[in-house]
Amino acid sequence: MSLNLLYALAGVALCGIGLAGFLLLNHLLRRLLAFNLLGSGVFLVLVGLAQHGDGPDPVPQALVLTGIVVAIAATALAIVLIRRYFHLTGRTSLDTGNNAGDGGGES
Amino acid sequence: MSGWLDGLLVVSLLVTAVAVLLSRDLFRAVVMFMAFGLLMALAWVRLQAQDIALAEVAIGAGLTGVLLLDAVSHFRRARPQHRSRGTE
Amino acid sequence: MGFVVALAAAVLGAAGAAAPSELSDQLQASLARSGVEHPVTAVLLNFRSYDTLLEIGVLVIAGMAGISLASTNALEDPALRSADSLLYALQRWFVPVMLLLAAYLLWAGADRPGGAFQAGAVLAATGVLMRLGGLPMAFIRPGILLRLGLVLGFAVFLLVAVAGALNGEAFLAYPVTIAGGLILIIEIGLTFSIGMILLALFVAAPVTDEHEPEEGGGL
Amino acid sequence: MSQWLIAGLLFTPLAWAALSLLLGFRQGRWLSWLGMAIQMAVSLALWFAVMEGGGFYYALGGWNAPLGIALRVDGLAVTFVLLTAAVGTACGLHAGVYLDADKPWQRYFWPLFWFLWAGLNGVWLGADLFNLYVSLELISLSAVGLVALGGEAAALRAALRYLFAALLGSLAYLLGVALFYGRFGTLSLAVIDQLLVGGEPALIVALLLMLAGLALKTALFPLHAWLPPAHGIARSPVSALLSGLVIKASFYIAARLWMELGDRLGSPWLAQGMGVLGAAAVIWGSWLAFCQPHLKQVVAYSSVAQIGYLFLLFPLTFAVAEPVSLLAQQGITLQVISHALAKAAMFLAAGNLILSVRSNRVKALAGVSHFLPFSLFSFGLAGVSLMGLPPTGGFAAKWLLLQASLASGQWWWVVVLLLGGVLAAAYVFRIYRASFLEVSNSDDFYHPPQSLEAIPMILALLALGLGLVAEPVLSVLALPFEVVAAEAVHP
Repeated sequence: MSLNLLYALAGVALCGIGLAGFLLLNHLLRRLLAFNLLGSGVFLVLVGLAQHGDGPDPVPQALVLTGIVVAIAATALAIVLIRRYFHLTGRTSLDTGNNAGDGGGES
Repeated sequence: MSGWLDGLLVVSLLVTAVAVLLSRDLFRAVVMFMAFGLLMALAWVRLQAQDIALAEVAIGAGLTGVLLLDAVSHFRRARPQHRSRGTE
Repeated sequence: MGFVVALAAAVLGAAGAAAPSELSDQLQASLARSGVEHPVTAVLLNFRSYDTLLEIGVLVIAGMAGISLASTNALEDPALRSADSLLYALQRWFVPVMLLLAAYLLWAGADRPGGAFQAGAVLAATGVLMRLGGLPMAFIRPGILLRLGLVLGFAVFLLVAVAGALNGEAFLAYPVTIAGGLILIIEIGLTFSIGMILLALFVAAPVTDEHEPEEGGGL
Repeated sequence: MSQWLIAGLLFTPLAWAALSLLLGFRQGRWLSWLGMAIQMAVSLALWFAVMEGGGFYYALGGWNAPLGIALRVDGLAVTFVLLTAAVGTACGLHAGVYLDADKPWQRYFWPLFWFLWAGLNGVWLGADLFNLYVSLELISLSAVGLVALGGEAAALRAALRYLFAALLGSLAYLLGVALFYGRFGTLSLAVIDQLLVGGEPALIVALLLMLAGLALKTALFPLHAWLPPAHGIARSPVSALLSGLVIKASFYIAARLWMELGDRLGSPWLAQGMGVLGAAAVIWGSWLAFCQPHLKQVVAYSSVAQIGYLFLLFPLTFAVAEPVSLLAQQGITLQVISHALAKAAMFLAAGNLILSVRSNRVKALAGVSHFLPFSLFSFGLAGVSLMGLPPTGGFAAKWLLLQASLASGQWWWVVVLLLGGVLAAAYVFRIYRASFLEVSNSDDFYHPPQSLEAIPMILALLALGLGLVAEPVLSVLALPFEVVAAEAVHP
């Protein structure tokens, strides 16, 4: 098994760990952590799988750089929303049963 | 090549990842996540992706970690206050 | 877990069947005309620059969300004002070093690993350090200047992109002779804005518990 | 000429996003009206250009497909660009009047609006798997920002749910992209189409991942739970954008993948399975729409139902004769267009009604028929299109799908089409009945400005008229497709 493939498979395992965490955890920050793990797994697969042949392939590396920036943008947006949500409700998870909040509309 | 070193790195990556999700303490989870970011950077170096390694250290482990730590400490500071309010 | 097994099988299958693509040959052939020597930078800022342009847009959205939901007063957190003398001494040394590092990374991007993103992140980290040390950071107030800083890099990138189109070429096309210079200009703008956005997210995010923020009350 | 148009199309939304960030809401409104006029003109001109000259690839930065990013400018893409211009302009005009300009956070509405528009155009024209991912993220993050705007707890909750669903969907899609890149070493959909020979298991997994992620982002049953809160809680012009356009973007990518690669990577099980989920969405979504106590939730669940029809594309184009497949594609295209127009009209009209009675509850609508007959009429007109009664666009779409179902021997979808129409009628009439209830002396209604009432009416009339011009619209769709298909992918 080549070096790259080893890391690609590690990426697969990370995807599994991240996905499990994403689906099973309720705490919003923990979910965010799981999302980041899942993202890292995907990036590892992307680079590890692509680098067959001779030498590193710059294209997936550039894609992953883009992906990392998108991921931190999403993470930062989520943190802002989570903090604000916590500030207003004191809650750190979304599952609070069907409270009236769902239907409250405008004005 | 030192194949066992890569094996060790992969194993510690996975163990850290699991530890991030299983840590009972949120603060610890974030610290583990930053450690995970550093290990990821090592993995990128092994994959001859120095650019990503740099970005991972700076953005993945560094800034994401700082943002998360900041949020966690915010939660901690505010918790007692909200608990009393949460009884309504 | 079935998901992991299926995915691992897919990865192995794809790796086993992987066909050598002509992409890397094309990349090597075109590298000389991209204006930079480092292939990753060439892909990011020339060959696939549209991705990068949109990605900066995503980052601007996050920065915007940060400053829109933050309350102004949180920027004047007195707890962070009381300067720790050790931290203060540290940052007197660290800040210039980190600024230098950012400049180096920016400049290095042309022919070796480094570039706007890493440099911007280091810039932001410097800002975080300054804030922890209690330096006044009036420029990060959610005013017009902050918003200008947020979009500056994006705007520079966009202007270069449309200049190509006005020149009669494709959107985002750079003339070969000045491609290197244009990429450097874009990178400088991006470094500044990326640093600014990331810093704004860190500094502007806190919402203190003491007061009701002025935004998002009733409705 | 087309070169300039494309540059204008890509440049304007991004530039307007940057400029409007520097301005307040009111100044941004003036600026945005100008931008919408430009976008509308450019989109129309591009549409006519493609109609005459056929489709083409546009190499961004002058770098051709595998190395650079090429945009695929064909009949379908420019039709959706035009649709986006129409619905976007309507929502933008409505928002300019509807939103409370005095709230400080509204200044962020315009930048988010324009980023959303840029992302949508990126998706319609995209032919590069990774660029589609970035465009999708641009759309998701700006849409989440728009939902969260204002920052009240319920909106934040909905926005967070939406954000997490969207992020998971994007990563699943990206994982599929990684597998495709690992196998073929390219991101260009056209090149992959050329290289792909048969159904390798690895690639089937990749396609499944991508379709699953996109289905989550499109809110296909049973992955729809995030949609009603987000679309219900957002301000009405935002809801109209989200329901009319945003969810179509991820479906569009799924459909493009299926049409290009589905014949080799798909299977009857997958095709029928997607169809069954779509059918379940139609029935279940309509039923829930009927049960909702809040007006905008009714409209939001109606979106869940209407999305269901779109997924009939999968069974109706898999392993069927070419003319039948074409019929189904045309039907789905019409359904996307007519739903975008009708649902935007419905949300905008619902916004007017809510503004008038100052409540989101269906029961509160009693007596509103006297005061806002115009908005109520727009609501009903859009409803007629959702029901699929002639001569609306919804009818034309369903008629085509009906024919495709019968011609391919899949009669069971006919049942879904008919039942869905009846259920749609039920929830639309429920709103009507509530509005025509006579209540004693309640003249405490606010009357929104005329312009707010006119915009949903225009959209509803467009949805209605679509049925009458379906033939020419579809011929334009089909013609450039041939041109593009005949054109070889450049090396």
